[in-house]
Amino acid sequence: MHATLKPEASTSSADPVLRVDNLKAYYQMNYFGVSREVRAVDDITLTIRRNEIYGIAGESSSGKSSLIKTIAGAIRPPLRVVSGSVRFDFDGRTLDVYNDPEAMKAARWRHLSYVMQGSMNVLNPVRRVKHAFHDFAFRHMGLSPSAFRARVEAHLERIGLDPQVLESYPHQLSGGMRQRLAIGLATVCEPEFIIADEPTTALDVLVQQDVLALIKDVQMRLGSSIIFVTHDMTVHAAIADRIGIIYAGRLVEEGPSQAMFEQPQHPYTAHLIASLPRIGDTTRRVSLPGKPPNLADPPSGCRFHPRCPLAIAKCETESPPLVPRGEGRVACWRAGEVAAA
Amino acid sequence: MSALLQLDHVGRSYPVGGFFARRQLQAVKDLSFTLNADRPEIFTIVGESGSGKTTTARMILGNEVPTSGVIRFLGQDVAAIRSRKDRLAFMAKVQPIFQNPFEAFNPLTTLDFYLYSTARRFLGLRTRAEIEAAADKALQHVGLSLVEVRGRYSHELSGGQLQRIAVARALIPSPKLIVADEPVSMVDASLRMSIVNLFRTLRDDLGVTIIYITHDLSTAYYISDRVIIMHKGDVIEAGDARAVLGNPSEDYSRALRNAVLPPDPVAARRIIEARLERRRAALTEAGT
Amino acid sequence: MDGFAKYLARRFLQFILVIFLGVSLAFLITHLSPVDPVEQSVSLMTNFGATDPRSVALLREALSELYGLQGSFFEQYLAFWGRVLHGDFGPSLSSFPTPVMSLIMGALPWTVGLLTLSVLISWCLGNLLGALAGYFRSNLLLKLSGAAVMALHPVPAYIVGLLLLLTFGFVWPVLPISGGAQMNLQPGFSLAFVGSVIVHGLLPALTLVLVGIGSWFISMRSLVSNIVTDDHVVYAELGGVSSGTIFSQYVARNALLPQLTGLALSLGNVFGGAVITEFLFNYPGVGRLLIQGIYSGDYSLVLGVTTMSIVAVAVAVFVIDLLYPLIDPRVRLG
Amino acid sequence: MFSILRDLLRFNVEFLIGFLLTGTIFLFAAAHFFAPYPDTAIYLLPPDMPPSAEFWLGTTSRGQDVFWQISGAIWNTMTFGLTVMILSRIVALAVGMVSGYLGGKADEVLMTINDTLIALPNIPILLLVYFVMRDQMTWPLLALTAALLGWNYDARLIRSVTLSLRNREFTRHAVFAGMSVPQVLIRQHLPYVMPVVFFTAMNNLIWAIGLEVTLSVLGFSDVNRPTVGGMIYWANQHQAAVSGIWWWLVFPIVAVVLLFLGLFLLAISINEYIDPRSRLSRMGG
Repeated sequence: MHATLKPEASTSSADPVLRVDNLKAYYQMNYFGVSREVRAVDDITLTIRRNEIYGIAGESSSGKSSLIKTIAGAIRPPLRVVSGSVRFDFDGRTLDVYNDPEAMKAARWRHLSYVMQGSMNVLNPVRRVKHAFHDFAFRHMGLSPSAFRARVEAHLERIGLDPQVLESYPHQLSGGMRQRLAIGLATVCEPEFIIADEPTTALDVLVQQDVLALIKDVQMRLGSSIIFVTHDMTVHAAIADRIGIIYAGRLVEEGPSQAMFEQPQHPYTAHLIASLPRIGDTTRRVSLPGKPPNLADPPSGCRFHPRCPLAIAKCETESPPLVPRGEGRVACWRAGEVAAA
Repeated sequence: MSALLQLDHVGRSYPVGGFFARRQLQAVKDLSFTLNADRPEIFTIVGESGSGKTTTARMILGNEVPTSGVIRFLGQDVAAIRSRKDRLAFMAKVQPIFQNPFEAFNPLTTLDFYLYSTARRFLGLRTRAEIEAAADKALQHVGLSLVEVRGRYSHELSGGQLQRIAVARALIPSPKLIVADEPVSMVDASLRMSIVNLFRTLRDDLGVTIIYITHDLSTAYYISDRVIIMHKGDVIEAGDARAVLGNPSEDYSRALRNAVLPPDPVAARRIIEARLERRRAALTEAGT
Repeated sequence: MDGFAKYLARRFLQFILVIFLGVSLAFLITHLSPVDPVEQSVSLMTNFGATDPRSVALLREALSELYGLQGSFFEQYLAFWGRVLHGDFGPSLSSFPTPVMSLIMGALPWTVGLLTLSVLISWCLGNLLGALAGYFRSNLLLKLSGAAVMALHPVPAYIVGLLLLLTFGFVWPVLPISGGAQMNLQPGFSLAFVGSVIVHGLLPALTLVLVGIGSWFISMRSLVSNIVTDDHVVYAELGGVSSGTIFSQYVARNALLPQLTGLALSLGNVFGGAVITEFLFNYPGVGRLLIQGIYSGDYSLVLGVTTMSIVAVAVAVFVIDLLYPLIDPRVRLG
Repeated sequence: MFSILRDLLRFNVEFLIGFLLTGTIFLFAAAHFFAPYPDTAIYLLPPDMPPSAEFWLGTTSRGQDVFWQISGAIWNTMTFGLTVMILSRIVALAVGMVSGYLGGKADEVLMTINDTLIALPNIPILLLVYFVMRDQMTWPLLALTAALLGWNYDARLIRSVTLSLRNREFTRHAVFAGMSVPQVLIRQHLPYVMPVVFFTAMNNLIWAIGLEVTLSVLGFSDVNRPTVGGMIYWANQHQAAVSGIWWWLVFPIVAVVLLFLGLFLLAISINEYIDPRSRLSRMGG
């Protein structure tokens, strides 16, 4: 019943599976009279197409994890959606995450699944791994328990895991194994959309390479779309079809990964790529001056202007809109003038 | 050619297991290298988690005692340094830099207190003006100033800035050796280079030898003079950084090197696709 | 299995140590006190006349032999252990000649019944209420019931018992406020007797439940409010798992682990509450026996009951410790 | 210090109620120093008088004014509770910090003894001590015994905090920054140890007061010294409940229950306030 091997990233299917429109989500806190508002996601609009791995890159306190939590509808106070919408398109039916909680809950794991960063302890420590598969996926499959078990075992075998692992407890497995299992769990219902939040960050480089190959293998087989979040640009280079760069709660550049690495449009993107050391090349790498913005009171105008080598007066007052440029989009008044890496 | 630091067949093992399954876990096995006193360098220890690199750092700093072999700093056995006076003398010459800046600074203590305490203890300064001057001088070395740090708490600054303050604090007693255990792994990529470049200026301008411990081969290649690659307590390969990391001779170090993803989509994708083919081949062969 | 065996060995060693230290403590307290128990008992006896010096000397001789006060300190200690292991504390002076041990054995089932019942109820109810209040934080009913339970928490058993006794004894006399069962009923498993035992046990059990439930509520609620933010719970919510399953299998089950250890640690205190409640409601358990022993100055009875309660609590703690690996695979499978 | 008090009063309702309750009862107890009659004097006043303008809370069958009796009783009960609390904190802190910081063998030995003492039933042992000491038993000795039985649960909590602090990176960093051991303990670690010490202290105080009430109600303490338990003991001796002198029983019970509630509310609210996590979030961390 498995989709035959899909062709390499078919960019032709333009119909989006996820539309995020002018999304704003803020942390609003009040402790003993001290109230603070952190604008973690500040008016972001993006679309993700079918059968595509969309990389989201951003540094600490850029708001990227708040963005995907908001997209996944997994937000708890003090994080709150202030305005904008998140809409998925599953089987031709549009699902608005924040206006249709029932449909959203039904879609979880059937159409939309999640791989978390701390995958080391996402499995319930006091129960065998098989219970996780049962709790997450059984209700979607419409199979008898034994048929369901056979389906899960076949799925695990296909991704190179020994089905016997279902009988063990999480503490008996290595970190790498638990991460592969989390990926197995997230793909067992063959969902159309998978959100992966820094899935390889905590892994050693050898294990990381294998897990990335596993993710790519499963994505090609299922033709599902993946949001892949990490601060590590080299991982984006290896796996992402398109990349979105987040800075201070805003999308500053978006485009196909190869074009972006060869000809970055936004000075921040250019710097991110230029600052990566390469084996075999010892030319001096330089850091950005200043410090990452404080989302509680972000800089005026373009939020990158205090650290931007190309900043002009206009950058301090007006925030540049995200406009199409080449195959992607960029938000910078001097987009064309960025020196190649 | 007097030795600044000499590790002579150093080993460290821990008792593991219950009553019946008593066995020794060998964290570090037979490690030897020497750092030259009059030739400051950046000596890098590369290894994945569980390779023994952090245990080695703790032994050099005197926080753990080797179960075999001996570590000598300027000829003196580090493990034998017991009295408070000797410990202080040792710490004046050997300073650490920790992995997570947000853990290294107590969130409830102001950052300047660390600088003042180091100046007061190791430089014997008494008046407030002298202490603040020493702190400010050290901060200048790392491109900061006391004004930006006085009265601030760790959550008000970024990881990169905190790590620079940590380096400044370590410089106050003008140490001979700095042991940096994964100093940049928690720092954003855009700020990482400022810390790594800093190590180079410390070596060249202040003549400080730096032991740089990391799992990231790219920064190791970029900054190190010499390197040793460790795996499960063993030294797999050692030598000049460019030679060893450029084209490693041992299998493990070659696998490690090939797993490093270059920041170039074409090359990086080729590595992942090659791995994917190997995965599928292994499955079909296991499947038949 | 290595982890499990190690856990068992450690717990059994702890159990033996508790018995050893507890019994030695009881021995030390009685033998290091400046007051000589024999003189105390003799003065008690002689103030009803019978001051003939010879019989007093004979009495003193008999008593010191009875109380095991002959020989050196260490010999007394060994003799004491001999008696504890044989379960022989000599006859009780206040209800002569019945041996202390048979009095204890007669009273122990009452205490064990009352305690097991009330501890189970307060543990389960307190944990359930606390878990619900921790998980559904905004639910008003849970907040109110939580506040009520917490208000009772600091109040000691005697005060709660006294309030219940006053209300059910005078204001709304529906329940018996004294004794273990109807006086005239033949003890046995007849319906009437068992019914009467249950009715008489209601107030003491209610007291112990009201006193005990608060601590379980508070600890469970704070445990659950921490676990709710754990990765595996957030992940289950992301997985669309039903909140009923999340609450029971992901949150409560993990929160129960420390609560079971907490149960073992709390038995020492809970037993104290039972002693007071039994005396207040004249409930024929070991606690009432102890207090009556103190009032009547019956030295061997008091020593016997204290020692046996130390042993009983140690056994209960050990049993609960054995349950722990059953619900925590990390301990069971090393 | 006052800014903290102002914050707590304004934003934390539990603290407000707890502060008011404990405050009034404390003042009420302190008033006993100005009592018109000596605490221990009996048969001074007409017995069994119901509450009236002259005797606000009525008089007892032993001719004592209930109002001043309760005032003196609360004071003595609280002094007993505070003594037990302070003594047990000393032992708990010592054991908790030594085994937390030294670790290794010392930690193992101390914690084994600790777990053994936890498993012992406190009240039977206390009763045994009373029975053996009989009239030599004075309240300071009882306080010492209670303190020696009341520290072990808290020692384990303190140990877990100190153990985690010893292994935190900022501790090693402080040592390399030349800070002496006392400097590290007081300046770096105290803010983290304080909450657990404070919270366990309040719980111990409540436990000790409950213990005193329980023992003296049974007559197992110096019953001539007015305590809350002592009052209830004498009320029972004179069959107050049966003979309708309800005020002799009800007012002391109400007073001590209010004291318990006040202390408990204070404990919860202050613990939440000084917890490093909430303090950090107030600093915007």
